[in-house]
Amino acid sequence: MEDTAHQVPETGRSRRPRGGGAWSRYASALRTPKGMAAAILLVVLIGGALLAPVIFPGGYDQQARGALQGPSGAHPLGTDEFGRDILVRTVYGLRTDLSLILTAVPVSLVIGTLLGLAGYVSKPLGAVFQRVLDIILGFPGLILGIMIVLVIGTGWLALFLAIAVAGLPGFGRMARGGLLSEEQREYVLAARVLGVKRSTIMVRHILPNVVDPLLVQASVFMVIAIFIEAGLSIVGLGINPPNPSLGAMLNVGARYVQTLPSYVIGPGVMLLLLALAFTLLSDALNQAATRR
Amino acid sequence: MTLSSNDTGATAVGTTAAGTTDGPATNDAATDVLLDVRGLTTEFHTAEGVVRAVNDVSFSVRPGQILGIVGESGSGKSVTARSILRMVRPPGRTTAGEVRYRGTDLLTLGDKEMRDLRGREIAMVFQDPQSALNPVMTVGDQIAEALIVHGADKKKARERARELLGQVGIPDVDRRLDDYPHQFSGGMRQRVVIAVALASKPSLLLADEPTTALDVTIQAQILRLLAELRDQLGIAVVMITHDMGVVAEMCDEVVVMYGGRVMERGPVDVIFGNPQLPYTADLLAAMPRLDDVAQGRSLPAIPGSPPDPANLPPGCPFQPRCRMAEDVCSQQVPELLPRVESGHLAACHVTQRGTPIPPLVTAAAADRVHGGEARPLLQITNLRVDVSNESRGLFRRPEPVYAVDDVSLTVRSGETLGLVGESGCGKSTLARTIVGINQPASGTIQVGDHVVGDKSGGDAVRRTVQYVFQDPYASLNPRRTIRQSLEEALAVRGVPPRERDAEARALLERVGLAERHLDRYPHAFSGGQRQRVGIARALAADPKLLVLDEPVSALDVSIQAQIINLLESLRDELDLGYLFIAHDLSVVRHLSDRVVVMYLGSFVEVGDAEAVYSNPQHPYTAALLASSPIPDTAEKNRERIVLGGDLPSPKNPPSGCRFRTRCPIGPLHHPERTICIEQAPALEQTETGQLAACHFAGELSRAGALP
Amino acid sequence: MRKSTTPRRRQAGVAVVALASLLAAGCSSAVNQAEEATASGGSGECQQGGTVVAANSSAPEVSRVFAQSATNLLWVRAVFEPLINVSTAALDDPQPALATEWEISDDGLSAVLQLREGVTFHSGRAFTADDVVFTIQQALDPATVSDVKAILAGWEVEATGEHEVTITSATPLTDTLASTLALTPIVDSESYAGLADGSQLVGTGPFTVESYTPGADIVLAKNTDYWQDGLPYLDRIESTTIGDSTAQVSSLRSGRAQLSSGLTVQDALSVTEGSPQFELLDTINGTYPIILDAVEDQRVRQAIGYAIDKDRINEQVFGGRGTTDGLYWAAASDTYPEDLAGAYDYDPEQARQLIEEAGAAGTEVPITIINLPVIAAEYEIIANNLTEVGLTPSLTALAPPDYQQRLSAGTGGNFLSLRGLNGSPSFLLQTNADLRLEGAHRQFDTPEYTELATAVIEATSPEESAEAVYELTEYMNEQAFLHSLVTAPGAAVQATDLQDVDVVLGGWVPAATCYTE
Amino acid sequence: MTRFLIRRIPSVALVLVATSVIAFLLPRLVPGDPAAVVAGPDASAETIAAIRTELGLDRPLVSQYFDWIGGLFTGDLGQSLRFNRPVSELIGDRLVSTLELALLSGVLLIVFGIGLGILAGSTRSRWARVLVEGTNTGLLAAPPFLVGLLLILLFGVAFRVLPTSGEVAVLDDPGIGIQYLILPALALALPMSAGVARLVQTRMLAVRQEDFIDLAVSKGVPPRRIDVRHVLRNSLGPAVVAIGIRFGDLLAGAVVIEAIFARNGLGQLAVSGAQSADYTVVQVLIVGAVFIAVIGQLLTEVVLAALDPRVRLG
Repeated sequence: MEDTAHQVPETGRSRRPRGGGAWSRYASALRTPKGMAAAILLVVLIGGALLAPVIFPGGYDQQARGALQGPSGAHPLGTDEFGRDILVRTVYGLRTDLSLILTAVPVSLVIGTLLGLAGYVSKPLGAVFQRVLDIILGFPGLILGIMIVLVIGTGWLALFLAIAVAGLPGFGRMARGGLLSEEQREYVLAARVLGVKRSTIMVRHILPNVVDPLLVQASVFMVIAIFIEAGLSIVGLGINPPNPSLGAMLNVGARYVQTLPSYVIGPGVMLLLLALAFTLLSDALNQAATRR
Repeated sequence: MTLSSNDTGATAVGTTAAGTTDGPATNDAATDVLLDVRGLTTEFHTAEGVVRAVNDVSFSVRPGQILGIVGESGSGKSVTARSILRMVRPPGRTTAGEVRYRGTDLLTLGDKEMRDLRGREIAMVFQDPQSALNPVMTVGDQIAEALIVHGADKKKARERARELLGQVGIPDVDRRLDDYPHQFSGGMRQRVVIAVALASKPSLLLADEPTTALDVTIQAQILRLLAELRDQLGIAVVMITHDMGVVAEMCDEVVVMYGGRVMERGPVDVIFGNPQLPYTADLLAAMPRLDDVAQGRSLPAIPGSPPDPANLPPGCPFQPRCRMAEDVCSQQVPELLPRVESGHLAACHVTQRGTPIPPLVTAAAADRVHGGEARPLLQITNLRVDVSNESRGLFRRPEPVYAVDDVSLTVRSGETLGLVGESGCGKSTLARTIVGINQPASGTIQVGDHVVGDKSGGDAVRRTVQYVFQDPYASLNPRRTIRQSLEEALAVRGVPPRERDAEARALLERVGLAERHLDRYPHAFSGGQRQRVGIARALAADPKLLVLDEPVSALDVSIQAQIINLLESLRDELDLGYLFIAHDLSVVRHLSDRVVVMYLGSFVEVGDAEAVYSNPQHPYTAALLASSPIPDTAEKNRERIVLGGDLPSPKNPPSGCRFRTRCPIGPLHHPERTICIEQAPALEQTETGQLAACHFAGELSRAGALP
Repeated sequence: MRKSTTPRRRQAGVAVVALASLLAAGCSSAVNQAEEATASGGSGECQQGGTVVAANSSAPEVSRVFAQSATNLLWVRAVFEPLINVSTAALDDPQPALATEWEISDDGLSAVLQLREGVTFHSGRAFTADDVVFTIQQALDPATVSDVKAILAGWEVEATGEHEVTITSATPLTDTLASTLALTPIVDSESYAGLADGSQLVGTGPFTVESYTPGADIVLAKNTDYWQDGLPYLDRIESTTIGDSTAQVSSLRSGRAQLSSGLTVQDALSVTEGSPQFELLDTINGTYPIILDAVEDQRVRQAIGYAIDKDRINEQVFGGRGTTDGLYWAAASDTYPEDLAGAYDYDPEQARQLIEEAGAAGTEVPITIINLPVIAAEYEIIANNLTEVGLTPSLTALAPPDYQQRLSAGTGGNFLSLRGLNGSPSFLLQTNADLRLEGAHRQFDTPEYTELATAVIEATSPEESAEAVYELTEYMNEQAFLHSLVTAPGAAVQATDLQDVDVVLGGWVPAATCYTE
Repeated sequence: MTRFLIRRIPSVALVLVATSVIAFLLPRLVPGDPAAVVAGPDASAETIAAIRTELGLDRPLVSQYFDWIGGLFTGDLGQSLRFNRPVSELIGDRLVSTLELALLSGVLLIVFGIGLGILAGSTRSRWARVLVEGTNTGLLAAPPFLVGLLLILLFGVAFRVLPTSGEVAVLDDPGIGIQYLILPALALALPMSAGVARLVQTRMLAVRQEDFIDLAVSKGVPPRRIDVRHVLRNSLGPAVVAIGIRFGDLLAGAVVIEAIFARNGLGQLAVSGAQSADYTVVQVLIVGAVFIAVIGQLLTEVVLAALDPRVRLG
């Protein structure tokens, strides 16, 4: 630290990302209170989901005659309409949700980013993709998801695609925005003047600086993806039974909200926690990305 | 824990200093002192610890006086100004001292009283007029607001706003009152900011680098305005600046700050004539000057860089860079003590004993190797660059906007061609077109034997021409270490991976950095060091020609000289050709063999540096030279040509001579000179040898003054 | 320094003002208003007047007036009346409607109906025998959706008087006449074109159509010229669509709706259980079979019959309101083969054994369903059961267009089906898509089946009929190409202060429905 | 401004044309046959075929497409396959319901979003900020339907003050209508407003760092006035953009909320249309929604221009 002189009192608004390795920055994001809370929540939730078959070796479809029983020692959240343990199904539902969002969102991130960066390869191509993304963005609410599910047929794959496609415009626009501003950065110009290959400039200089906001967006979109799953479940196009998902459970549980509130509370709280974890994570990442 | 021990030491000394430094200012009757600052200390509580940005600062201002506070970045000058108005941003806090305004200690006032006083008694002008005005409020409203919050009614406030705009020299007031800030040029905006500050007729104006963001000709306008205001309204001004030239021209007294402390203070002519602080003396010496012919000699430079306020050296803050430092300097903070001349105080252990400051020795520059036939490295012929960035509409082409309009130049190896002009004149566009960032609309750029734009030309150009950016921070990828940046450049040159490490070290050494810097990220460097890295990266491509786009203008004065010297020695050792672009005429003069003056996309004067500076043939050149402040109080009363108005937009350049709308000898002042409106002057040989594009070339130079 | 409350206060102020003005504007509370509509309670005398809000989970479809359709359950019999009404509770006891009496010849091949006089359409035109002829012609149009087209196709209908109609048929009418006519309501020839798009809905029923919003609701007003004196009691019926079950439940609880259909039994029970305000109402009887078109091995088909815990389905999906005899026929009919009931009672051991014999352990059993909550719930239990006995069920859940297209094209594979149980075995064998001989969705087809089914259809006497049904049922059990899992009445919810909510084939007949004091 | 709008026409038109093709093809890619829906569950293949012919579904796709587009230009949106009614009528019947909901939730979105944002961005008390931030984060993580369920529980079951099911047109009976509207609008607006609030807050904090705030302070402007006149107006841009994007959503996509609160709006029409392969309805709704989204974007830019003279005049 020879001289950070004009960083302490004089400048107030240089919001340039600070240098340093990417990992150390993300690690520092997790050291903030929000980041810490997000990390703990995620570890617990993902750990629970991964270990579900170990904790509940009986699986999620252990039907029995005792349907819709209230909470008890054997069934802390009671049983559902087929006599299955709601807690077990909630944890497996979490597993389904996580399996969806943790695969679909990254895929969406990658494809969306590629579409957004297409303008780097060819300007007309970039413009065309941008229009395509505009159209996807214009699609009303769940309708796109519904159409996708209807075309593919209900099930995990359809939900996966519905989520992945819905994320494209966000990632694509953000990547394009980042590309346009990064292209004007002096260090990119400097590399161009040096004669660095375009592909190298993209990989070395543009991508790493576009990635931060994209990761924040990915984290935000995780929450939206959870909502998409739930929304499609509510219109009856969710995961195929007997697989549980949080949205599908909420959809059914909502009917018993008076007689068996734990049927809604269990998956509802789980869904909130999951969404909360990613909301906090996005906040923490955002802070880390824009910290001066 | 060096920090805390250093801190306590400083505080202890500071307290005593506060007691003893009731210098001449407070000897005057209390009524005669408008503002009296004593022992002011402002700290920032950051994660890394407490940073004392302002440390035991004392000075006073009398009514109608202009006090300069000079210092480099991190010296605490701006925080001092903010502390006076209690506008330090969190986590900053003023922890000690008094700020007596007309006898009242502002630091003890209630929030409301303080608000009443802001603007009405003490007003402030900020550095950057681009950001100092609310973009969504009309300027009229912004001026009126300053009155309304102090109780004026709306109608009166608006009336006064109109009056004020007129007073600060904004033409066509009635129409412009309801314009928004973005509709004004930079200089006009600064006038608006000043109008806002003047609204409630304050007695004291705190001007925080009011002209730093402005061009020389505009700076001259604003400085003149401030001087007039003082003369007409009797307003006292505290002028915060880094520019010794501005101090010399404007101020009555000066306070020199370094490392958060006042190191020297006194009447301007005393300090400029007989500085008692090695720092002040060296700083004055290190500035390249318009008026001296430093060709062939490197600049006297202060080594090192200004200290980090978070990590001040023990004892005298300047001691690590001071050529006169003794043991005591690193042990004890020097007190600010009176010197021989009345009102002159300085804080230096060494000069306190009467030791004179020896003149700064300057190393003779290395011999320039460019003997014999210098080959032309770069030849530009009739270049035009279209910068209209509107995308092509479906039905129509956008109007072309030529930021560079029909220019030709040549740069030879070992030679520096200086390119000067104000912001917006197209000099950066020209530079960027040379290295291929912008595309020429017509004309040719020939590098060596290759023409830029040809398929074969690209690589050759890159190997021959490299670019050094103005902002070294922006031009280094914050995510990549210096090693990565350099090795990338070396890889492009085709250096095998095994040799890159050694090559990178050699490069760093060449620009005065050490091997240990290799694996650091840009943010860990000071501005000067970053610029060295930027130069090293450009050199990595082993170029013949460097395009230097304002390479020193973002740097502190004490650092500028280092970089200039570095550039100079590199040029001479490697036989490089430079296209050196700057708005600072003195820097250009020091480095350049030949000079090009650019105005609104065209060259108005081209010639040997010597000839152009001593005998400008184009009125614009003359005005530029006259507007540049000279850090010498003797020059205070020299004749000045202050250009009116602003640079016109290149979208819609004036007909005929492009300079005619501001020309002091053009149709504005000589209505009979219609030729200027009808016909664009060509660049032609003048009697003093250089080329100038003026129908009345040499007139201003001959007359020596304004009509 | 630390109070910058104004913007906040101002915001809050705005909100308060907005809320206040809103409450002032709405000093009549919507909640109260809704409650007032139902606030009566108790039982006893029928009251004149009142509005019933009837919520259905699917939107009215006017193109399906000639079909038994859940989507039209709560309005179609208010507007369109058939000649004969058949109560869902008593299939063997048809009641006169627009026909006052009817007589079937001994050979069962012809019938003479006397029509009610003094009946007018909502347009004011008098109802005559020609309208019957016209109606049946329309029902036979290829593009008309009619459940009983197969039967009507064999009929000759003749107006043998202004108020008399004679029907002659190729197959005996004994077991089919009532159900067929009950599902063919009389339409008005003058406005028939307007029926296609719902712009003109003219019948003879106790209510006239006040407004119809396609896909959403249909509002009915009292027909003051109704042929039955003193009827109807109600002034208005708002038959509205609430697709979401949660919303429908809350529409009942909040007092907005007094009648609701399309809920799953579980949902309906969640409203009615322990509630003095609501009770369950049985509607059309339905049977819920699984059709095993894609299981080649007869033993595996039988095994599936044993494997499925029908009682648990009944209990957990149908609230225990159905029967699980494993037969397709209505237990109330005279020809019901009681001995054969329960052949496939839950017996997983037996199932496993059969599967082992067939060497079919682990066989995939793909099952196609329509994406409805009840069917999906049914599937959950079936899948669980099949997994238990060593089969591997897999699901294709389809939206209606896909499901119905696949079934009609015979590409549904194994599927779960849901059919109204609207008549005698003979009637079902001619109309029901799982059973009928022509245009069936079931792919299983053998000469034996055709022969046995034809015997049922052509039987003229009750004895003959019973014997034919017995033999057919035996064959069906043995082949096990379909298993009827549960037979259950549709579950509607009615407010307890509504009286005489009668349901016949086709839907709710609101003529006598009234609020009680 | 008009020039700006005219300049956008080609790209808007391009998007709409592309959308119309997608909107036309996508529903037809869904397996299944609308005629089968019309025919009902018991229908035979012959009946379905007859209905197909009657609905004109056996004609070549290209001619179906151009008929539809041709109709659009003459104001004829086509006939619903399922209801055999003009699509315009189906939409018209629901438009008011959806508009009401969109408008009120739009207003709530603006009030809560910006209000909450201002609160978070201007409060100087640590605890207040933590509270507002917490609320905000909670709302961000809560999906609209969960909020909806909660509201139903709270107001429909626990305290029966507001109706939770159905609707009465506000135009017919303002007092009652608005009561029906409040809960769904809240459920729709609250979670969205958290996002808007976040934007306003972030922006306010950033604007607070601007030099012109210093200038205002140095003029002696009181903090409250600074918040309102200087910080706020410069902070609304991103929020306006977000609201602009969301408003399209509100209009066309409140599917779940409409379902939960038993409102017959366009969202429901779209869902049921999609599920019953009512191509003609779905394609119009999709094109309409994209059209509205495009208009929303343009409007956003207009509002931005109104807020920011640099956009307006520059």
